[in-house]
Amino acid sequence: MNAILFSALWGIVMMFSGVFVKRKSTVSLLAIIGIVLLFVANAIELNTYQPFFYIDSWDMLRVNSFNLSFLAVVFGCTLLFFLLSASDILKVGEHGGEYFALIFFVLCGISLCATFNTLLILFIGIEIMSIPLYILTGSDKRNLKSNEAALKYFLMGSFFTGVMLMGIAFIYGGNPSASFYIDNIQLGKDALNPMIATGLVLLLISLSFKVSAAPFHFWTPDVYDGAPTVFTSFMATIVKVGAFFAFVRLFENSFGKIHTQWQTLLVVITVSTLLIGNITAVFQQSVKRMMAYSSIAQAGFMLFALFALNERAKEGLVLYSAAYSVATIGFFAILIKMKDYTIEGFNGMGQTNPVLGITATIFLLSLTGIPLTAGFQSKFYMLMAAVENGAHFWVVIAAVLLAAVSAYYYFRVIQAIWFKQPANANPVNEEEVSGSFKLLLIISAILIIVLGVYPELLIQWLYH
Amino acid sequence: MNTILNLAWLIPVLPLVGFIINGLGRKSLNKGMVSVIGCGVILAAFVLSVMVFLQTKSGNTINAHYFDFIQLSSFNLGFEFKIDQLSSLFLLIITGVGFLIHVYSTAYMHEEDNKDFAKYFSYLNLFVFSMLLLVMGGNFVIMFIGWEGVGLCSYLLIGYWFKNTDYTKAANKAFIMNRIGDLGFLLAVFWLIAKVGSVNFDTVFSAASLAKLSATDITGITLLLFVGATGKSAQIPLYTWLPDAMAGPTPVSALIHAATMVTAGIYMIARSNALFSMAELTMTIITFVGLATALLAASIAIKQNDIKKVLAYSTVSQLGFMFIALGTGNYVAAVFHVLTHAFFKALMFLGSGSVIHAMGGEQDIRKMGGLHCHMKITSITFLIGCLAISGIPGFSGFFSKDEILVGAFSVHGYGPVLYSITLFAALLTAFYMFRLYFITFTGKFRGTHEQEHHLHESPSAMTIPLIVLAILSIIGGFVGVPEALGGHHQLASYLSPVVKSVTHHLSHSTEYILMAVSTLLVFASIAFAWMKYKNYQAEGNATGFGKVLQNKWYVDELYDVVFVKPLMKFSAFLNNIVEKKGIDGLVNGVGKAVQYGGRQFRLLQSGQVGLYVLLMVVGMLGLFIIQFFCKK
Amino acid sequence: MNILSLLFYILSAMAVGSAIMMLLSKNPVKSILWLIVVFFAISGHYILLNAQFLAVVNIIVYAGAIMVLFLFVVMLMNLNSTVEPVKNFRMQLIGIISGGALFLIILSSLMKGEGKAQLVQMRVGDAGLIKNLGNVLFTNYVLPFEIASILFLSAMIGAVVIGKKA
Amino acid sequence: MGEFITFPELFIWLPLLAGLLAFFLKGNSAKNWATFSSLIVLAVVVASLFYSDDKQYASYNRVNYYWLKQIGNSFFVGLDSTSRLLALLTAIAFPVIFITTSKNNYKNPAAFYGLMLLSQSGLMGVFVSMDALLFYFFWELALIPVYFLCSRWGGEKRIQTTFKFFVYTFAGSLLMLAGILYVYMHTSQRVFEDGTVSSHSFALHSFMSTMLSIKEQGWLFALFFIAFAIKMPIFPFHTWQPDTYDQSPTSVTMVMSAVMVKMGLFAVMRWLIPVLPAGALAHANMVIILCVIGILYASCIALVQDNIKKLIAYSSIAHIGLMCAAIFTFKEIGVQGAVIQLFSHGINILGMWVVFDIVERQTGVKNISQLGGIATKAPVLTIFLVIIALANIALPLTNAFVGEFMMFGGLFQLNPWYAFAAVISIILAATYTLNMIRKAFYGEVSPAVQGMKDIGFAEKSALAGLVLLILLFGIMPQPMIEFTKDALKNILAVLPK
Amino acid sequence: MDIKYYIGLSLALFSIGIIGVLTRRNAILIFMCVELMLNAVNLLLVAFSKMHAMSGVAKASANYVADAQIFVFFIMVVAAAEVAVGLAIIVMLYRNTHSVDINFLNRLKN
Repeated sequence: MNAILFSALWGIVMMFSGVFVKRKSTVSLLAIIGIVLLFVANAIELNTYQPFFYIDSWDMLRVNSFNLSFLAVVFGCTLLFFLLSASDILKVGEHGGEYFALIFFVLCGISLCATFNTLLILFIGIEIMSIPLYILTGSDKRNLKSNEAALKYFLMGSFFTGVMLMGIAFIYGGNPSASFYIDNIQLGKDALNPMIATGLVLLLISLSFKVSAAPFHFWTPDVYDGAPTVFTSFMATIVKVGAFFAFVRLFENSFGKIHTQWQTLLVVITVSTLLIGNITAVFQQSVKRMMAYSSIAQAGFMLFALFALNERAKEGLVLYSAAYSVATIGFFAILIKMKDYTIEGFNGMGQTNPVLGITATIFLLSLTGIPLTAGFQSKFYMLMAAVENGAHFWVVIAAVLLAAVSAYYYFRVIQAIWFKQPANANPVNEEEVSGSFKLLLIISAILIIVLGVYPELLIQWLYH
Repeated sequence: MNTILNLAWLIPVLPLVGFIINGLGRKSLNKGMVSVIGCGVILAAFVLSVMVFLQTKSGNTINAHYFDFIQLSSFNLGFEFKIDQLSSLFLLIITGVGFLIHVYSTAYMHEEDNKDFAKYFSYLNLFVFSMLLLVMGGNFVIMFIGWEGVGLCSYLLIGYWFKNTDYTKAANKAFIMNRIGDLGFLLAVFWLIAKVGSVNFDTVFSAASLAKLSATDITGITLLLFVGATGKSAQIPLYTWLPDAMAGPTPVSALIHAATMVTAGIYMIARSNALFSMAELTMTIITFVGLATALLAASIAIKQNDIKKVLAYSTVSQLGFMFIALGTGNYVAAVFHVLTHAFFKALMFLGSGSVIHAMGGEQDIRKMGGLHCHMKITSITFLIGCLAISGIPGFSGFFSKDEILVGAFSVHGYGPVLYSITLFAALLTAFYMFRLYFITFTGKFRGTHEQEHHLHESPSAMTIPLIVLAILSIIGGFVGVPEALGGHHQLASYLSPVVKSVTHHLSHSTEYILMAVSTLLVFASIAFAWMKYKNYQAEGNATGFGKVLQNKWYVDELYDVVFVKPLMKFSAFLNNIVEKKGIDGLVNGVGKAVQYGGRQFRLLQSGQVGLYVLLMVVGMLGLFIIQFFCKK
Repeated sequence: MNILSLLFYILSAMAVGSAIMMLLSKNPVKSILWLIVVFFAISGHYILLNAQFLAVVNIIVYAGAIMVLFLFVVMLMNLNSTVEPVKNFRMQLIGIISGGALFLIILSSLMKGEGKAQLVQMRVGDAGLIKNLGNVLFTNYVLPFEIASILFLSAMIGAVVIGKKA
Repeated sequence: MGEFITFPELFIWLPLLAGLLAFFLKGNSAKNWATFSSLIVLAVVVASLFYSDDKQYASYNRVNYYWLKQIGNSFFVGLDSTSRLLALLTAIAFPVIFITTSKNNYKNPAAFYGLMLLSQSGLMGVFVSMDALLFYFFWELALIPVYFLCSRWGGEKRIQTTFKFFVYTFAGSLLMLAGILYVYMHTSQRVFEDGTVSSHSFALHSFMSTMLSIKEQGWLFALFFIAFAIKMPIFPFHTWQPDTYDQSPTSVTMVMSAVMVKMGLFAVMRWLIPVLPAGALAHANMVIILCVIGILYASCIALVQDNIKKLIAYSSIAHIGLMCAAIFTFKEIGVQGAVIQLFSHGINILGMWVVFDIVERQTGVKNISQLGGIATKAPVLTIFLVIIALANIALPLTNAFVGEFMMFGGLFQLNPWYAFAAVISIILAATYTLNMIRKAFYGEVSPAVQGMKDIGFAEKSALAGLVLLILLFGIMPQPMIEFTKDALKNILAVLPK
Repeated sequence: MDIKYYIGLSLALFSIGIIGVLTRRNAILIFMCVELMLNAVNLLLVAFSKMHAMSGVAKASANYVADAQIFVFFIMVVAAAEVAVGLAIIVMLYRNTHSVDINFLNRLKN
């Protein structure tokens, strides 16, 4: 509750700061203060279960340690994102304050998605999450790629909004209790009500679109590629895990009981997501685009949470969110500083900028899932959950084989960083890399390792 | 009273010590020291061997277990020696002849560098050590250790002049051919382990163990052991390494490739006579392989012009005789021939060494001739060797060969045939040995003037061993005078606790006739050789059948075509096609498939929103179909 | 066949027919006008279902505000005179086939269970009246109502960020 | 000492800390530090040999820390005979590598030696871990530093080659991870001392007591075995190896071929057979056939190799294949032979690499055809080489003879035909090894060899140490057999009673 | 009136919307088709609400019937917001490229 309130309020604060505050550093400072406040407010609620202001939501929001700790992860990652990339956000255009405001609104949407208890809030939450993103994608107005990405994102996004609403309509229609509350959906006594089944598939499809699962992933590479890199970072991480959380929350609470009925669909989606994400990434030359495909591939792994739908899966989801977000945000923060986004652009970075090289390597190792990184632990939890579920063990085998493929493209970057000769010029815009930036990168890298060694640090919150 | 036998372990250890001292001290020791150490340890071992021999002669034997080599719950193998009549006889030969050859080497190798000299002696000592291990081993594995060890030393000594590519090739060939044989030995050992659970001689040869073995087992094991023997003792098909092994220094040829190592196969079969006696098929095979080898090698020897090659083929041929003896169950005769052969063949090799020494390294007999005038001792001792090997009555070879011939004759069924073919091989022996003698020592000198000027008798360190061996070649046969000639065959009775001597059913009169026939024919063939070669003139390469013989029946070439080249081609095929294109191609193919898939999937991402939406709608269709219209 | 059924069929035919016309007309402005007709037809359905509030809102918001906005943009871009280039025929055919297939598949999946006829309450029922809806909206639904303002705020910011001439 | 820290921990932490520290050292000091620390580790490992009696010194050799206990994992490390043996091999290998390659000048030595020590730590971890997850961790951790070492300091085609190696092994180990998870889900609960109860357990003993059907064991076996087979490597999973050995810096190749390939065999003995006994029995025949094919195949290919590094690689494939086959005979003699051969092969191949590193460093050539007459220029080196090479082809009285003898014996007991086929490799091995010696070391001095010098004291003493070990265990193998006897228990327990 | 007719009608409208998205090239028209899809949903929701009002379960509480209509109201709200943003994006693109033809949007591909 605190999270929704504070993010909305701070969004408004940031909106006005765009008008009244002229100094860019003040704007970013304000944003950082805001996210810290948000984090603290959320943490207080996590500890006490008492929001600062109690609003009677008529049970439309459900707050528990699980979704609060998830939000803590989200806000923590956003804090990291702001710290690393605030200056780059301000560089996108002249509407710095507005960008931050939109990001806070997105956070509000994520908070809604994390705590919703009716389909209405889910819908509104997802829209609040999406609409600012359409804008952020197109925020680099002079850049035709950014324009194009925004339009593509918007058109496809609203199309699938329609699909989702159709799904909701059918669920409502098929639900004899005539309710939108997700835990109040009566699924039928013997056979599944066909209306609910249809609605379920439609919802599955539309949420798959939001988390860019195949075959509804087509928007992802283009949008991630076209959007300003700093927002790609945000979209690919925080927003994506937010959508995932909504996805899992909805399907766990409303359709968890008939899990087996839609597991086959999920198998298809998961496998094709892993396959397409990993295999297409192999051929990319642009690192940014490669990261887009990699985010599809990572989504494939996160889908295991839905596939398994057990305690371990929820733990894994939180862990995965943190691990994946920190690594990706960190890597994108480095990518933004690069002069050349192709893989060759990274050549020799290890020699010219060892700190960036080492941290980038750690981020990539984590994304690959090498042990002792958070990425490994999260993948491990996902696989463990999937195996615990017991069905379709072959999916796990397919997943690990495709994870080996993922090593192929992540390690191409690592190779460029360490084993290739640098081009004549420094591959990194040195003047933009400050000491504090490096320090933050190191901290994130350490965070990844710490989470890799002690994932309990995060998971124990869930059972707080 | 058995203190001597308890000290038997010193016999192999002494040469080992010599090896270590000479090997490590090769830079610091001078030649004198090296010689003293090298020969001294062998002499000491010889003295010990004599003492051991005396013990065993009075019937004392020992099975000494020193430490556990491999000890498992299901299998145990000790580091153990077995000293009995058979092994102590071999000890005598090895250390005795070995000592003489060591002494001879001090002179023969004197021109080598200090370092190489020491290296040479250390190898030689190591060889003696391995050979002793071979004959003293109390089980098949210890025997095998020595078995491979002598192979190794042979390899090292053949390749002693390692800068010469041909020599190193010969060394490799020796080692690899030996290894092929060793393989048979090894498999036989495994077979024994699998069936009997032990490789200890006493255990294996005990009645209880033998009862565990089926007829197939016995035939298999003995055949495999025999394969081992063919490798080491240069029998068909694994004999080709021995002539090539003449690349090594001549004393090495004398020691390893005439007197000791090559007789290991005979020793091993004699040692396992309990097994072999039960395997009739194997015995027949041994007989015929021995016969074929004796003939083949003898035929080749006729046309060889390299003095050492003639001797080498002669060795192969003589080993064939020994195997004929083994195959006919006449183990004592085989051992007897080993003994006499050790004397006269070592003698001849050393003699040839003396010649080569005098000729400044020349080995081609066509360039020699009339050496008798220049080096009388060598010539006379060599002649004694020739007489001995040809089987002139009174010389040692006569007795041992006679026994083999008699044994062959007495074989049930095809005895006379066997006898006549064997006799024919013996006649060839006499012929080519005297051909060699006449070409080398009689007639006119055919070499260059410098060589002629240089001709001289060898130093006493070389001649004394020659003389000693010549004496032994004469008298060595008297340990086995057959009953027909009024002897008691002391050797047979000495070996009787270990090796059953055959009691052949021939009457004395038959034996006399046989002896007379063979003696007459031998004289005839010597006379033929005299006729042919008393005035030998250097001739070009032979033609026709002679050429085939000169080229050793083209066996090397045959092996090359049948085994070596196909193997290399096959390997190259594996390397270039199967490995690179096949397996690695498959592995890379997976990578390529992934890349190809990446390229294809990429094309879907055409940038067209319309297409994207279409594909997504198709995806929706697919999911609906899966959900509602696919059987669960 | 009673009057309600008749009205239902007429309105349905009108909605589907205008929707198809919207697809078929080459001129964007005409498409917009056909779409407005569809919205009116849907509003008619709302009235049939006695959802008076939605009927009104639909006309005001959709047919009025939103469609006018569309029209305005089309005019602004001067697209009314130019005729949109058509997609190639094959793509159109595939599009139609897959859209139609989706329709059929969803429909048939809905028919899978043994469906007993469920009737719709028409012309009566007071839930859709403004008074009732207002009551619910500001009691039960006050939270989403407030939150919807954030949506509008972000849309507003978006319009500013994107619309402002750089 | 058992109170504060245990041996297996020391094995892991010492090189790890030393490695991390090495990253911050400059120039030669990193090299010296690495040598020094590896000697310390060796000392510690040797010391641990005196405390191997499990009853008396249990607390010295085994420790269990809480780590990831919610999912039933712990930092559970312990030493038994096999792991102690391999730890000893690792501990011997590294100082030898550091000393003999000390003349190689690697650019950025701090990183080089740091990574080397990290890989040592990973290897030690593989050998001592008693928890499946921990094992998997170390399994990967041993790989990563090696990947960086090869790609950074290797030959011309290093990047592609080591990348293939990396992806290949990574894919294999991920399959193993899937297998581990499946077995894990079938374990019973684990109760920790502090009362935490996890529903499943990663502990080795829990893995060993799972109830899996024969069918499950069958395909799980495949999952695990592929991972291990790639690591060993076994035909037909071996193609990464020759290229990688060829392209890696020799000191890394030494680590890989002396120690890393043993990981696969070790894992088979420690994790595969005891955990999936029925699967192992069911597949034993197939594995052995693969191994035997691989032995002959690799030996044949070695015959035609000109590149010495590849030649040794193929010979190593043949040797490893034999060990693997011997383990799967489930005969006492065969398995025991394989266990001691783990150590012996490590020592021998290490020696081979040491010699060829010296040759390559001095001549800059690794093709046999360009070498010749080294014996003239470097007699001492040649003597060492000949001894080591002879050990490599299992000449009696060298360590490898004992192992190979027992392994062939085991193979023969299982099925004589396997032994007949496999034994041919002895001839092939002799052929290619001796040919290599003949061409490279004997004969006339080739131009590339002209400038060669004989080895110095450090290299001499390292090689002498290896040769001593070769002879020691060749003449007196029984102590090692005694030492590793209990390793057989778990493996032979597979056989139906 | 049976609910099936309403389902058929709104699905038909929905599908026409989808077909429109698939067949048109003008971004504005595509967007309009999306709006048509939303309206189809709205109609369906209202029909369902009245269906539930007919069946006995929901009679107890009029709220449940109102729920769906409120939902429709929010859909309209969201649609309005979307239109604002969407048209802004389209206008921005038009300003830069002088086209709203989605077929020309292929700078981002592969």
